[in-house]
Amino acid sequence: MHISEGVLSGPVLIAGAALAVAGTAIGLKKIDYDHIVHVAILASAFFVAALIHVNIGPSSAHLILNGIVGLLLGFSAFPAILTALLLQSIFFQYGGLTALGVNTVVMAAPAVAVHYLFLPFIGRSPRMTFIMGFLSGMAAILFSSLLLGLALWFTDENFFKTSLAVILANLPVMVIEGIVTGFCVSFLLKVYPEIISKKKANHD
Amino acid sequence: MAENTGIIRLEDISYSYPGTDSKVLDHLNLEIFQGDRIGMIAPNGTGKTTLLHTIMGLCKPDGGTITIFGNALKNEKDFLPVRSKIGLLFQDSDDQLFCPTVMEDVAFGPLNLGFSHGQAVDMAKKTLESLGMSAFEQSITHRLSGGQKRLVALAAVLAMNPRVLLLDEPTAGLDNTVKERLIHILNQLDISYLVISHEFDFVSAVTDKIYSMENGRVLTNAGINIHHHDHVRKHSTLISTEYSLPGFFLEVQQHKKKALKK
Amino acid sequence: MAENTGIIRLEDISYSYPGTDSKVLDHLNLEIFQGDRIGMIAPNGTGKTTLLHTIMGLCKPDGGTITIFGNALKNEKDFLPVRSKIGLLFQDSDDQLFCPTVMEDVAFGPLNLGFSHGQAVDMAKKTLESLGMSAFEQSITHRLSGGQKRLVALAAVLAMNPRVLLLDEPTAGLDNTVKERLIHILNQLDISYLVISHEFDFVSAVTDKIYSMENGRVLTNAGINIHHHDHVRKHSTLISTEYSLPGFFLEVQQHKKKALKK
Amino acid sequence: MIEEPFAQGTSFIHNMEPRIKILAAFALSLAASLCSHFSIIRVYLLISVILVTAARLNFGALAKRLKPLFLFLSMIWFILPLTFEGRVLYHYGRIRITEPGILLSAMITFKSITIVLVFTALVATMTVASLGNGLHRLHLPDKLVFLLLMCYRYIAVIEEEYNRLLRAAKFRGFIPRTDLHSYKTFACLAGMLFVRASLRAQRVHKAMLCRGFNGKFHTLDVFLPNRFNSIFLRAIVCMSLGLFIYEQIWF
Repeated sequence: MHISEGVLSGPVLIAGAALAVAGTAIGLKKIDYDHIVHVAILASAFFVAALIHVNIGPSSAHLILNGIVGLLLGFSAFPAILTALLLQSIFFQYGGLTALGVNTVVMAAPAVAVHYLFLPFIGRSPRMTFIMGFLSGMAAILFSSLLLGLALWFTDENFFKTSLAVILANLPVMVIEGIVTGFCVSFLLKVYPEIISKKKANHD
Repeated sequence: MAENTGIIRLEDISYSYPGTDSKVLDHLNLEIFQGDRIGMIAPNGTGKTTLLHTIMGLCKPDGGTITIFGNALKNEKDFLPVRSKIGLLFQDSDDQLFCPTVMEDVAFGPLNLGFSHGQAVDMAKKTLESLGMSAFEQSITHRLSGGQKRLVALAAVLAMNPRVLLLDEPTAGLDNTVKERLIHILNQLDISYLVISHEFDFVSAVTDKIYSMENGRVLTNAGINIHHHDHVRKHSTLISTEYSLPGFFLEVQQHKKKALKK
Repeated sequence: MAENTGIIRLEDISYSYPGTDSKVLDHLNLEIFQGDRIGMIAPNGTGKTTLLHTIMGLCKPDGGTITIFGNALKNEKDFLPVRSKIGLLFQDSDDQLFCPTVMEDVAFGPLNLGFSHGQAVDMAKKTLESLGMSAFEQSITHRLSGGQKRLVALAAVLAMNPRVLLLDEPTAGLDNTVKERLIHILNQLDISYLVISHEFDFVSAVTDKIYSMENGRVLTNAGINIHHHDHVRKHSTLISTEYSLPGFFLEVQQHKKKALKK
Repeated sequence: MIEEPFAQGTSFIHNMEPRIKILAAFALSLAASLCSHFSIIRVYLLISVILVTAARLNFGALAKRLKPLFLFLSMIWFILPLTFEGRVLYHYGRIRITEPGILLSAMITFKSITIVLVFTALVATMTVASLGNGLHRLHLPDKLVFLLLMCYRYIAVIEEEYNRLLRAAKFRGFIPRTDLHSYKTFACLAGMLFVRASLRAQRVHKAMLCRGFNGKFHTLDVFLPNRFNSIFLRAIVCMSLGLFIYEQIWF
């Protein structure tokens, strides 16, 4: 989910960039040198996973999975997502330099929120894990589309209807991201719980 | 042409990697008949994986025809129904197994074939039992040892009840116990298969014919005469190399092959 | 005890994976002397990678002593100066080459040793040249082929000017051309090394002694007598397997080993 | 999949120092994004076209690269004129096309094409390795530069892993559909990617330790600074700043 270049107004772009810098700075501070490889390669996996296309009826959509990234990385999701977005613009031209800040905030802020909201409940029981994973995936997309809508609305009040359309269009994506994230978190907890519990121990 | 047609038949297949000139497969011919147990000895870089992917419809050849179960296959759609009847065992089991538990991994194929959940679980259970892996039904696949993973991967392939098996370096990195178990399993199977490996002893223990690959072609020449000697003699201890397998002092006589004409 | 001490000496080393009981290394002993070229034949799952990681201080053993270059090493700090003098070639080159370009990868070690950018680049250039890889200096690492990656990884290790090399399955997944190049390179090197592999022909072509691993121990038995015969005789064609390597009709006479006493 | 189609080339833009190109791209895109008058934005568009021409990029590849942008723009042209309030230019029943909608669509079209062309001409004409080097020399945090370079390094490796896993699933008769089984399968595949990424990270970290890693990252310069670089940078920055100030004062 991203907004293209040339749409947003100067103040919105600058506010987005400032927030992205702040979030990235906090995220980088939390990564020590032993952990940086981990964040980097998980960012690669995030990049690749976001290329997965799933069918929605006759059409298809690619996964976003910022919920998972938030659960796994916490605040480090900011630099990881910034990196992945910059590489996306280099490889596929999904956006350029000026909207990078806003796009990072749109994707990463919900990821961090999801981390603090839902991670504490994950692992209590298989059922709870799935439900919390589902909520993480759904909430991450919901928050992202709300942020995107806000960015548009602050740019021009006339974008209000467009903002609503963006949020509505993302409703099916929310459900699918919820389902996939729920299954994915359950998978990780069964197969390789260290990947989640390690992070959990960090801020308990 | 052979009087009865093979279940898999590649004629005049050529393939180059996109954007390159060098042919990985060069007017290759191969025919696998019902009941065949073929070994193919080919080192890395000779196009063996490309060959297997061509049979599965993953690499589109630049020329030639692929006939499987009597039908000429051209595009992705033609290959779909065929894939479930050909079981391909990957060289690296980690690439083949992606479900959390062994049971889910083995039941994955049957579920895709449209069986109900209960039926798929039944089929998975039976397959695992036949390979002596029942104890691992609820294990986390990812945490198994290399040998166990290989057997689970084989179970996952067999659970789909394929008519032919293609095995890509099935013994790579395994210790002798698992190798011997694999030999035992393969020799009890009642389906045709093609084993690609560079381990001569293994291949000769599980197959009736041995082919090789060179310059993008399959060599099925009648004249291969293979002498094999025990070459690691142990005195005070056992050196567990791939050579200390059953199949020592073995003399494989190449069966007369009806070589395919181009 | 031996009269002159080995450059690497493991005594009574035991190791289990955290949280498990089964010992991967079980009171293992190993000594590598200056000038040794040792092969170790061991299938996967026998603890060979753990053994190499223990020497590098990446796995902390549960018991036993590690003496390298005459110093007993205990904690992370002790290992730091030693690591740059022991070159470990990883089984998967992608794990070892983590920089975007070949030049940066090869210069990474020298830069960490405190050399200036100019010096590090010089050393990298020389090492790449000695391996015949100069043409790839500015290549993007992830675009190289498997064989090229292996040679660059070797260059990255050699650029640090190590006193000992540890090679973990250096031939895994390589085709014969690269294997032969590797044999040529290793035989021209003037440093001690330990090669772990399951390819007998490769090991016997590059080493003087062959050990094996079993049940978490190294077997250096004095009585190994290895006879190796050309066992695939070709009539009408060439079967290019790993058997067609230099090293045919080779008779490796096991050097008398001063076996370590516990 | 992960290709850098514009990174190889011999134009003077390709031979310029990464740092300079990053700064120039940043100054130009920022100025263009803050612009709000048609007479000025046309100048930016002209500059971007000149840069792309100077970089002598493959036209076909460029067109392919602009495809997602044009899809986005056609959506903009479809939505904005219908939803914006303002002077109605044309109406058919309740459907009306407004002037502000048309104008904004046109402005977005100019701006986005300009910014994307600037990015392509100046940033996409270097490898990510050079970009990392440039950012490093611009004193971005070590960790961030390293994160970018490592992430880049392992995308191709992980993508290959994904392709193999998906292939295995297809060989076992998996056909993606709109159902729980499909979503669960993709979730497992994605999960497996994360697991393997994490395990690989541990191995890579060990490999770094083996090569004496002590918390300091290095990137190597391939490009030597020369006079032309700084002239180019000054020209671009002066132009951007000049146009920006001109717009603030005269309009």
